[in-house]
Amino acid sequence: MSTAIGSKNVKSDNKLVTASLILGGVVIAAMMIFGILMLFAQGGVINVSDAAFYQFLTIHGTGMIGAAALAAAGVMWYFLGKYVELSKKVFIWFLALVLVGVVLVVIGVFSFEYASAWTFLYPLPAISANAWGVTGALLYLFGMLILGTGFLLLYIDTGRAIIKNYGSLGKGLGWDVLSGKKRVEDAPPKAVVASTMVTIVNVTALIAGAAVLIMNIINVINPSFTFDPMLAKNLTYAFGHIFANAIIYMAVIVVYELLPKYAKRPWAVTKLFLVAWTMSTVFTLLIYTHHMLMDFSMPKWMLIMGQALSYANGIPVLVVTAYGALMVVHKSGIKWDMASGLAFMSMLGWTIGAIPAIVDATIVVNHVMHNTKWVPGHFHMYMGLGAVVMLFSFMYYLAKIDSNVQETKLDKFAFWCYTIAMMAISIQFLVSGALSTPRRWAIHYPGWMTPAVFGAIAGVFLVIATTIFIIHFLRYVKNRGTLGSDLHEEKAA
Amino acid sequence: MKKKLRNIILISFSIVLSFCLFYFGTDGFQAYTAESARIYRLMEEKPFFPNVTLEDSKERVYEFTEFEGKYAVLTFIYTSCTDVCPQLEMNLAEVYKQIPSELLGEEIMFLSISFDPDRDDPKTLEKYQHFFSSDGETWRMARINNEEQLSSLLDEFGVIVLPDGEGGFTHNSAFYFVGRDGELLDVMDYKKTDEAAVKIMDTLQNDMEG
Amino acid sequence: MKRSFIIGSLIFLILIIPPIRIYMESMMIIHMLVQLPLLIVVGWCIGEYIENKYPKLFELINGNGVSGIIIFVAITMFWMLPRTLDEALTFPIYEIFKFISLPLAGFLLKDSWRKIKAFGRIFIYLNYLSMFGLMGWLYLDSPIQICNNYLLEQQKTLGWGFIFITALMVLYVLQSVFTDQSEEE
Amino acid sequence: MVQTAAWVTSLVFMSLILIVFAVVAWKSREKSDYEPIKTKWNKARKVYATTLVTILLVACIYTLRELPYDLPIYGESQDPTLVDVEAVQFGWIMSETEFKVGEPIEFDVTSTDVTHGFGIYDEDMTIIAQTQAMPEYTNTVYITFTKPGTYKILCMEYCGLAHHYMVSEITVTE
Repeated sequence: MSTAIGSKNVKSDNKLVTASLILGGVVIAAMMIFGILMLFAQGGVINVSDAAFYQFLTIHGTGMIGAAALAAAGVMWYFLGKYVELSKKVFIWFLALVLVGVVLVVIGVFSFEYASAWTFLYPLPAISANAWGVTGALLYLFGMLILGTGFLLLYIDTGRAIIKNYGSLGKGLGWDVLSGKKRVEDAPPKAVVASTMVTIVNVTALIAGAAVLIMNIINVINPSFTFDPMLAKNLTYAFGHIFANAIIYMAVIVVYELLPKYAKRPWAVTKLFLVAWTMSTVFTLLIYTHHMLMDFSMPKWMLIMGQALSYANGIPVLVVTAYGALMVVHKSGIKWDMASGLAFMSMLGWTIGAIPAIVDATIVVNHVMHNTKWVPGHFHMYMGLGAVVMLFSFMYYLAKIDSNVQETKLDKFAFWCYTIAMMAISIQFLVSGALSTPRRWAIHYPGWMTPAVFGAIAGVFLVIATTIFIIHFLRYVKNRGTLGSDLHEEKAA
Repeated sequence: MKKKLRNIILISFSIVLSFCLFYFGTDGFQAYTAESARIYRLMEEKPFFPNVTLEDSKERVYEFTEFEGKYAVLTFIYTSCTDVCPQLEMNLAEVYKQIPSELLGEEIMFLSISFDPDRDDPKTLEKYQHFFSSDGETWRMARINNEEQLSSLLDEFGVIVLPDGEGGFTHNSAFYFVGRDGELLDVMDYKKTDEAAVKIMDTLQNDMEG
Repeated sequence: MKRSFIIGSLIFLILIIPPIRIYMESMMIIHMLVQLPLLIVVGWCIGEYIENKYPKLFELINGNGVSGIIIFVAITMFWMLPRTLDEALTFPIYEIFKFISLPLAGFLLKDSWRKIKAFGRIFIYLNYLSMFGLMGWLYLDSPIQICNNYLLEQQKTLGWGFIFITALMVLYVLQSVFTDQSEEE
Repeated sequence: MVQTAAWVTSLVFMSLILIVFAVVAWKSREKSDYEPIKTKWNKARKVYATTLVTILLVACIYTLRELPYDLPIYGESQDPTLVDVEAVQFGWIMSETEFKVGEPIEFDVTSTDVTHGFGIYDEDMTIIAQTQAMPEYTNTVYITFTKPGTYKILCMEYCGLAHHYMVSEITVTE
C-alpha cells in the first residue's frame, strides 16, 4: 500500500476514535434498555403509560441510529485516515455537534414529551393532538439538524480528502480501474472505496434530511405554511433509509481490514469488488422507495423500481462481500479471538438480515407485512447482528493492538450470549410480523404478547453481553498504549 | 493567542448581530411573512374604523357609525372571486352559526364589505347573500361607493388588493373583529373558525359581565 | 483593481436608478434572483478593491473568515424570508437597508471565501443548495399567498427559479466530484 | 396465506446461509493454501451468482404480476361499492361499515391530519390488506371479502399517543 500515510500521531487519533466508540457503545447499551421496556410493556408484563412508551420509541430509534452511525463513523475515520489526510479538527467538531444534538433530542423527548418516532413524519411534529408542544418539537428537530450538520462536516472532510488524494470520487470508487485506465493492482484500497460510497450517499441523505427538517421546523413554527406530505415523506425516507443503511457500509471496513490480517491471506480489490460497490452506491440512493410501497398514490414505476432494486441490492453483499469473507476464512487456519469472531459473525448477521428485507420489499408481501413487526425483525438482525457487531469487533481489535488487556472466558461467554440473544430478538420480531402484529403499538392483544415477552427476556441477556463488551473496551482505554499483540507491529509497518 | 481571542470575539459578535437581525426583522421570531407582520402591526396600532358610507344589499345607505355600541365581525370580499372569498364567507357562516341568536344584531353584527363596488351592486350582493344564508340584517353585505373612503379603509386595516389583470383580485383574507367603538380588536385566521368563535364569545361574555 | 471598484459602483448606481429599481421590483423573480444577487456582486467587487488597498482592514474585522461568513449567511437568509421582500416594497427603511446590507454581505463574502478554504466553501455551498431547494418547494407548494405585494403566479415563477438554481448547483457538484481534480491542487 | 409463504421462504434461505457460515467456520480450523481455494471457489462463484440472479429475477417478475395498486377487472353489472374512509386522530370515519360476501369494494382512504395506516384484519387477527392514509392524497384498496364475520380496521402508521386505540370494526354478512 504505497499510498498509506505514516502513522503520524496515531495516539491522539486513537483517542478521538475511542471517544466516538465509547459514546456510541454506551448509548447503544442504554437504548437496549428502552427496547426491553417496550417489549415488556407490549407483552403485558409491566405497565408503561402511552406517553412514556412512545417517548421510549422515539428515543430508542433516534438513539440507536445516531449512536451506531457515530461509532461507525469513528471506525471509518480510523481506517480511512491511513490512506488519506483527514482533519482532526473537523472530527472534534463532529463529535461536539453530535453531542449537542443528542442533548437537545433527549431534552425534547423527556422534558417536553416529544414523541413522533424517529421518522418525524410530516405533519406529525406540528399536529400531535396536544401530546407535545412547539418547544419539544423544535428541540427535537433542531437537535437532529445539529446532529446532521456534524455528520455533514465529517463527510465533507472525507470527500475533500479522498478527492485530494485520488482525484475524484469516481476514482475513489475505482471507476478508472473499471474503465481500464488503471491496473487493478493500483485500485484504491477497500477502506477508501467504502468511504467514498458512504460519502456520496450520506451527503445526499443529509441534504435531503436538512431540507425536510427545516421544512418541519417552518411548519411547527407557523402551521399555515404547509407542504406536500408526499414529497416530505420521500425526503424523510431518502434521509432515514440511506443514513441508517450507510452505517453498515462504514462498519464493514472492519471486516475488510481484520479478516485478511487474521487469516493471513490477501483480500485484494478486484474489478468485481469495485462493480459491487458502485452498484451498492446507486442502489442505496434509490431503494428508499421500498418504504413507500403502501403509498398507492406514488408513481407506479417508482414502486416497481423500489422492489426490483431492493432485490438487486442483495447481490453485492451475497455474491461479493460475504462470499469473499467466506473464501478468506475457508480452510485458512484462522486464529479465532473476539475481534475475528465478531467480524465473522457480523457478516452472517448482515447476510441473513438481507433475506427478510428482500422478502418484505416484495410489493405483494409488503401489502400485509408493511408496518408489522416483520420490519423491525429484519433490521434488528441486520443492524444488531451485523453493523453493531462490526463495531464491537473493532473495539476488541483496538484493545488487542494497542494494550495488553487480555480477553477472558467472560468475553467468550458474552460473544455467544450476544449472538443468541440478538438472534432470539430478531426471530421474535419476525414471528410477530408473521402473526400480523403491528409495529409501534404501545399495547398488544393477547395473541401477540408471547413473542414480545420472549424478546424482552432475550434483551436482558443482550444488555449483559453488551455491558461485558463495553467494560472490556473501557479497560483498554484505561491501559491504552501498553504494547499488546504482534498485530501491532504489522500495523505500524 | 491574541489572534485567537480576537477571532472568538469576532465570531461571538457576528452571531449576536445575526441574532439581532432576525429578532428585530421578525418581531421577536413572531412574524415571518408580511401578512403576519401586518397583523402584528395592526394589533400594536389598534386602528379605528374610519367613517365610511356603506350601501348594503337592501339598498340602504348609512354610515359605519350606525353600528356604534355593537361589536362587528368583518370580512373583505368581492363576489366574482372564485377561490378565497367563497371559502372565507363559508367559514364566516360557520362562526355566525356558533353565536347565540339573541346576541346577533343586539350585541354583535356581521358585515362583509366588497372592495369591488363597480360590479357588486346591491342586487349582486343580495344574490351572493343566499349562498351563505346571510339574512341581510344581522349579517349584512355592503359596498363602499366612495373610492377615497374605500382605499382609506383598506389602507387603515392593511388589506392589500391587487388586480390580477383579468378582472379578478388577489388579496389577503382574515376575520376582522371590531369593538363597540369601532376600534380593531383582533385579526383572526379565517381557517380556524372554532377558535374565532370562541374568542368572540369570550370577549362578548367578559364585556357583558363586566 | 481599480476597475473592479468602478464596475461595482456602476452596477450599484444602475440598480439604484428609480425606474430600473421599480421595474426590477415589480417582478418577484427578478427582485429576488437578479436584484439581490447583483447587490451582492457589487459588494464583492468593491471588496476586491478595498482588499488590495487596505489589506490590514480585513485582518482586523474578519480574522479567519468565519465571522464574515456568519454575517453573510445571516443577511442572505434574512432577505430570503418571505416577509422582507414584501416589506422592501412597502417601507422605505427596508429598501434602504437592502441596498446597504447586501453589498456589505458581498463585501464580507469576498474576503471570507478566500479564508475559509475548501472545507468551509463546500459546507456553505451545500447549505445553500438545500436552502434554495427548500425555498423553491416553499414557494411552489404554498397554497396561500405568502407575499402581499406579489400574486400567487409570481410566487410560483420564483419557486421554479429556485428549483432551477438548485438543479444547476447539483450539476455543478456532480461535475466537480466526478471529474478529475488532481491537477488543480 | 402470504405471511406463511414469506415466513417459510425467509426461514429456508436464512437457514441455508447459517449452514454455510457454520461449515466455513468449522472448516477454518484446517489449513491449506489459498491459491487452489481461490481458483476453485471463484469458479463456483460464477455458478452461484448465476443461480442467485436467476432466482431473484424470476421471483421478482413473478411477484410483480399482480399488484395491489391495479384496478381489478369486475364482471358485468358488478359495480364495486365505493367507501370513503377518512382517518383522523384517533379514529376512522367510514361512509359504510356493512358489506356482503362477494361484494367488490373500493376503500378510498385519506386523512385529515397526519399520516395513518389503514389495515384490514380478519377474524383471526391476520392482516389481509393495507394502505397508507395520507392528508391531501387518496389511496384505494380493492377488496372482495370471501368470508363473513367481523373485521377490524387498525391504524398501521404511528400517528400520536392514541395510535393503538385507533381501531374500528366492519361487518361482512352472507
